[in-house]
Order: sequence, then structure tokens, then C-alpha cells
Amino acid sequence: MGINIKLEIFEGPLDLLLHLIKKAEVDIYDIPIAEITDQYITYLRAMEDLDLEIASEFLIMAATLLEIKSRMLLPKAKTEGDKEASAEEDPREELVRKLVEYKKYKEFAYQLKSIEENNVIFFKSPDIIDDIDNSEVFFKNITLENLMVAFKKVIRAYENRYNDRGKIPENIDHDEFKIEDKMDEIRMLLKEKRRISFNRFFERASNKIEIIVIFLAMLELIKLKEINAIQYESFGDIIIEGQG
Amino acid sequence: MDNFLRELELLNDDDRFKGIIEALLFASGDPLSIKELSSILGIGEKQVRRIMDQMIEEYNKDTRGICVIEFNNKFQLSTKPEYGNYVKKLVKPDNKQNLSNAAIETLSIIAYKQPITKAEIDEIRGVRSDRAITTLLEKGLIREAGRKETTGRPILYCTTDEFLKYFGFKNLEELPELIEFNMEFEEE
Amino acid sequence: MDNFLRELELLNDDDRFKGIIEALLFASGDPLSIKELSSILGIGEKQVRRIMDQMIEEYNKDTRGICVIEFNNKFQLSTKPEYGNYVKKLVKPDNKQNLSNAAIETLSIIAYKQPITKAEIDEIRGVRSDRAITTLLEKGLIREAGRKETTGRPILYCTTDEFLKYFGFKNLEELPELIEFNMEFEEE
Repeated sequence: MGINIKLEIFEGPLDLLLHLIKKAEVDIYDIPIAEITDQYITYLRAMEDLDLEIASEFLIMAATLLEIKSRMLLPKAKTEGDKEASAEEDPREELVRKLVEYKKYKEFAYQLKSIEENNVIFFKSPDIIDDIDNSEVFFKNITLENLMVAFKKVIRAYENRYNDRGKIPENIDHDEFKIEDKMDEIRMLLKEKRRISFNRFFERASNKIEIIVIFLAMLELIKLKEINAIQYESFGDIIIEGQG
Repeated sequence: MDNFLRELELLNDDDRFKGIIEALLFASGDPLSIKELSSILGIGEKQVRRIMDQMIEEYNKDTRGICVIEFNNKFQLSTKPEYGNYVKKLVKPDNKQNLSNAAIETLSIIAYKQPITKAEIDEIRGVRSDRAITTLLEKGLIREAGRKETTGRPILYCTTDEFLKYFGFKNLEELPELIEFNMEFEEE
Repeated sequence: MDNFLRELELLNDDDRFKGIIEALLFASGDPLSIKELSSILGIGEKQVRRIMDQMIEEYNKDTRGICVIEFNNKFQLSTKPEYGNYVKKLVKPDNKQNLSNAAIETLSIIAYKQPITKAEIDEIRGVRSDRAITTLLEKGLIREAGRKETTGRPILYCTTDEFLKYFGFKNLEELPELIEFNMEFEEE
């Protein structure tokens, strides 16, 4: 038929069928079964071509459609011309019933979805209510362990943020700076440039603690004979020099 | 005190009770039932109901950013939906990832046909709904509601208070109307 | 647009802004500064100030159970103190209560890093800790310990004897050790 089928995600065979019916602009109660069956199968083939896994439900529906199609081709049983009776024997009836039922919920789901999008509401966490009658406080949820876990979590989160920003915070003195790290930094700097003024190492330090840690790292490297500190004149600039 | 006087006094107190109820709902954060409010305030449930109706009305004013939501005779304060986008700038909605199409389809069937088994849902949707059901259970929008007395005694599912809250429904009776209206609209 | 017209337009919007501000204060829980409100609403700080003054006034009405409290140009919603006795009835019969996660986090930081300022705690937690600090002060788990000799001379906080008693520490040196031990244990 040469229809260009736009691949969409369908929730199931009924969803796909509804889509095809809507696209063909035909009455759901009088589906041109041959046409719709062809389109349905074309769709499955397209899925196959794209190596999409076709759920078994889709295949079962294809079989059902083919069965209905062939039953429609059979000569009609001779009835007394009673229209109602022949309508009852319509092989599409069961399928139509299912489609109509499914459509009802699909529409409802659509409505819920739009409510969901518009009903963005927020609540407030409960107040912590004081019970002043009690001189002694008891807490259900804090033990020493809780406190430590909370601390670990908060510090870890802080460190992650700190790494992300690459910015040194103000006023915080804790074990942010490790001698090992500073030793690595000094090694790196001396790799780029063999001789560096002593003072330059401290230029970017954010606080006293960091300065001390850098200094300790330097002493450590001197002890390990990885670097030399040279002062050419009294009170003159100290030059740090790498060994390698 | 005779009845007439008592009634009069209570009426005058309504305003004060409104203040107290607002304080209670605010402090609680969680929903409070008519029963709880009635017992804390020391007034009848009917009076609580009347005051709540007035409060819900009064919160509708434009100057209010919060409102009283009601579901299953419980009340809770929440921000108004129309300001949701502003609040989002400030507070990350926890867990407020929108539901998948499969989940919302499944939910709409459960909402309307509850209590219902998985097999019955699968039959209506024409596909399996296991994943959708798990998601809905995790989100607290549905819950298990006993077992159907039939072969295999399958689990029955129904919606929760959280479901009502999530979609802003007062109670389940509102739903059929919604779906019926939807159908008529469709037919035209 | 000339100034007069602009002023007029803004005035008409004030009511809507009041609603948005109430929603923001309600959902945030933490205090919000004029600056933050101004940036979220996209209006000037002066206008925010004017609206806040009106709001504070309006909340004084008897029918309101909550009010806006202001400190340091920051605003927060709170239940009115006169309804405290009713609010207390919300507390479950047993007198054990939960400390919020914010309070536990804040307490753990103060315990380990004391003396420490609020700004430093905020920096570590990445959020404001005003409410948590107030709670901990009220519970007697922390106390003010002088001021830091730096710009603004901020208040320093440290834990109290009550805190030690509660956890049975002999002295504070025990705490870091315990944490260190625990951390190592965790890494394995």
C-alpha cells in the first residue's frame, strides 16, 4: 500500500489498532478489516526490519485479525433476513467490544496525564513540636551511630560539591588538605619548571591550614631527597629545585 | 447553658477555630481527619465540616498561595497548583517524575474498576502490566486489597489516598463522573 | 513604559505575588531572603519589601493561624504562638520525638567541628541551617559560644553538657575518634 509508517511506541496491539483506525478515519463499529489488517501487518514488518522485538501480544493480534478477515470472506449464513441477527454474528464484534472498552480507559488515562502535569503541588514537612513539660529529652531517632552516619554523609556530599566547583571555601578549617596531595602538587609543579621560588608555592593557599600542610609536604620531600631548598643569600629568596 | 446560647457562642468562635485549624494543619504537615480536628478542638464533627468548607472557599482567593486539599474526609495544606512552577524553582519535587503511559493507563483502569486483578487489567489493555503495577505500588498510588476468591486466588488492586491527593480528587465517587463526561464528549 | 504606568501595573500584580510568596515560604520551610524572593519573582527588592510588609499585616487577622516572621531581612512562615497549646496536642502520646534529618546533620557537624559558625555549617551542608540550629538550641543540645573574630563577628556554636550526657561521652575528644574508627570501618 506504500504507506509511510511512522514508528511510534504503542502500548499494545489495541493501542496500535486504535491508531490505525483513527488514521484511516473509519468508524470503530464498522472497521474495514482487510485494510486495517494489511496496515497492521505492514507495521509489524517495519518493526521487524528495525530489529525491534515484537511482543507476542502483537503477533497474537495479527493472527486474530487474519482470522476475522477470512471469516468475513465466507459466504454469510442464510438467515431470515433479520438484520439484528446478522449483526450479532459479525466476526468483528468481540474485537470492537475490546477496542471500545480500551479506548475508554485510554481517554481517561489521557485526562489523568493532563491533570498530573497541572497538579504540581508541594507539601510542608511536619513541624518538630516541643514538649516542654519534659525536662529530659529523648529522641527516637538519634544514637551515636546515627550522628556519625549523618556526619559522614554530609562531609562526603560536601567534598563532592567541593570537587565539582574546584573552589576553595572560606572559613572552613578541617582536614581538607592532605600532605600526600600537596606532595604530589609540588612534584607536578617542579616537573613543569625545575626551579620555583619558595613563596610561589603558597600564593594560592586559602588559609593557614593549607599553608602549613604545603610546608609539611615540602619538608617531607626534602627528607625524601626529592627536592632541594637553596638560599643563595641571607634573608634572600629560597629556591626549591627538583632532583629529577 | 441552653442550646441556643451554645450555638451562638460556637458560631462566634468559628473565626478563631479557623485560625487554630490553620495552625494545626500547618504544623502537622501531614493530613488531619475531621475526627482528629474535632477531638483537638473539642467541637463536633459537623462544625468542623462547616468550618472546613468555609476555609477551603476562603483559600481560593488570589492572595493565597496555599490551599486546603481534601480527600477521604482528610485535610492537608498544599501549595496551589498554579504556583507550582515558581515553587519548582526553589524546591526539588521529590519523586515527582511523571508516570509512564503504561503506568497511567493501568492506573486509570484500576481507578475505575477497583478492586481488580492483574489478569483483568492485562485483558483490557491487551498487554502485560507487571512493570506498570510495580511502579504504581512503589509510588504508593495503588495497594493490594486482598485476594479474589477464584482459581489461584489472584491479588486484587485498588487505589490509595495518595492517588486521590496526587490527582486532586476528593474521593473515588468523583471518578465515574469524570470518565462518563469524557465518553459523552467523545461521542459528539 | 513610563514610571507611573509601570507602578500601576506592578500594584495590580501584588495580590498574585502575595500568593506566590506564600507558596514559596510554605514549601521551602527554610527562611527566604528578600533577595531570593526578588530573583524568583523577577521583581525588585523594594517591591518585595512592600509586599512583605502588607503580608505580615494581613496575617495578623484572627482567622489566620500562621504568620510571617522576619529576621535579618529573611522571612519564614510559622504557627502563631497563641495557638501553641493546640499544636502541642498533635504530638503523639509518647514523648519521644524525632529530630529532623536537617537537625541531625547540623548537630553532627557542630559536634565534630565546634566551635563553628552558622555560615560554615551552611557551607558544609549546602543549605541553610537556621531552623535546625533553632531546634537544637531549644532542645539544649547546642549553645552559643561567643563570636568569631572575623567580619560580622558571627555567633559560634558548640555542643552542651546535655549533649554529652545524652550520648554518654566522657569528653569531646572521644567523638572524633569514634568517627574516625567508623569511617575506616566503612571503607573496608
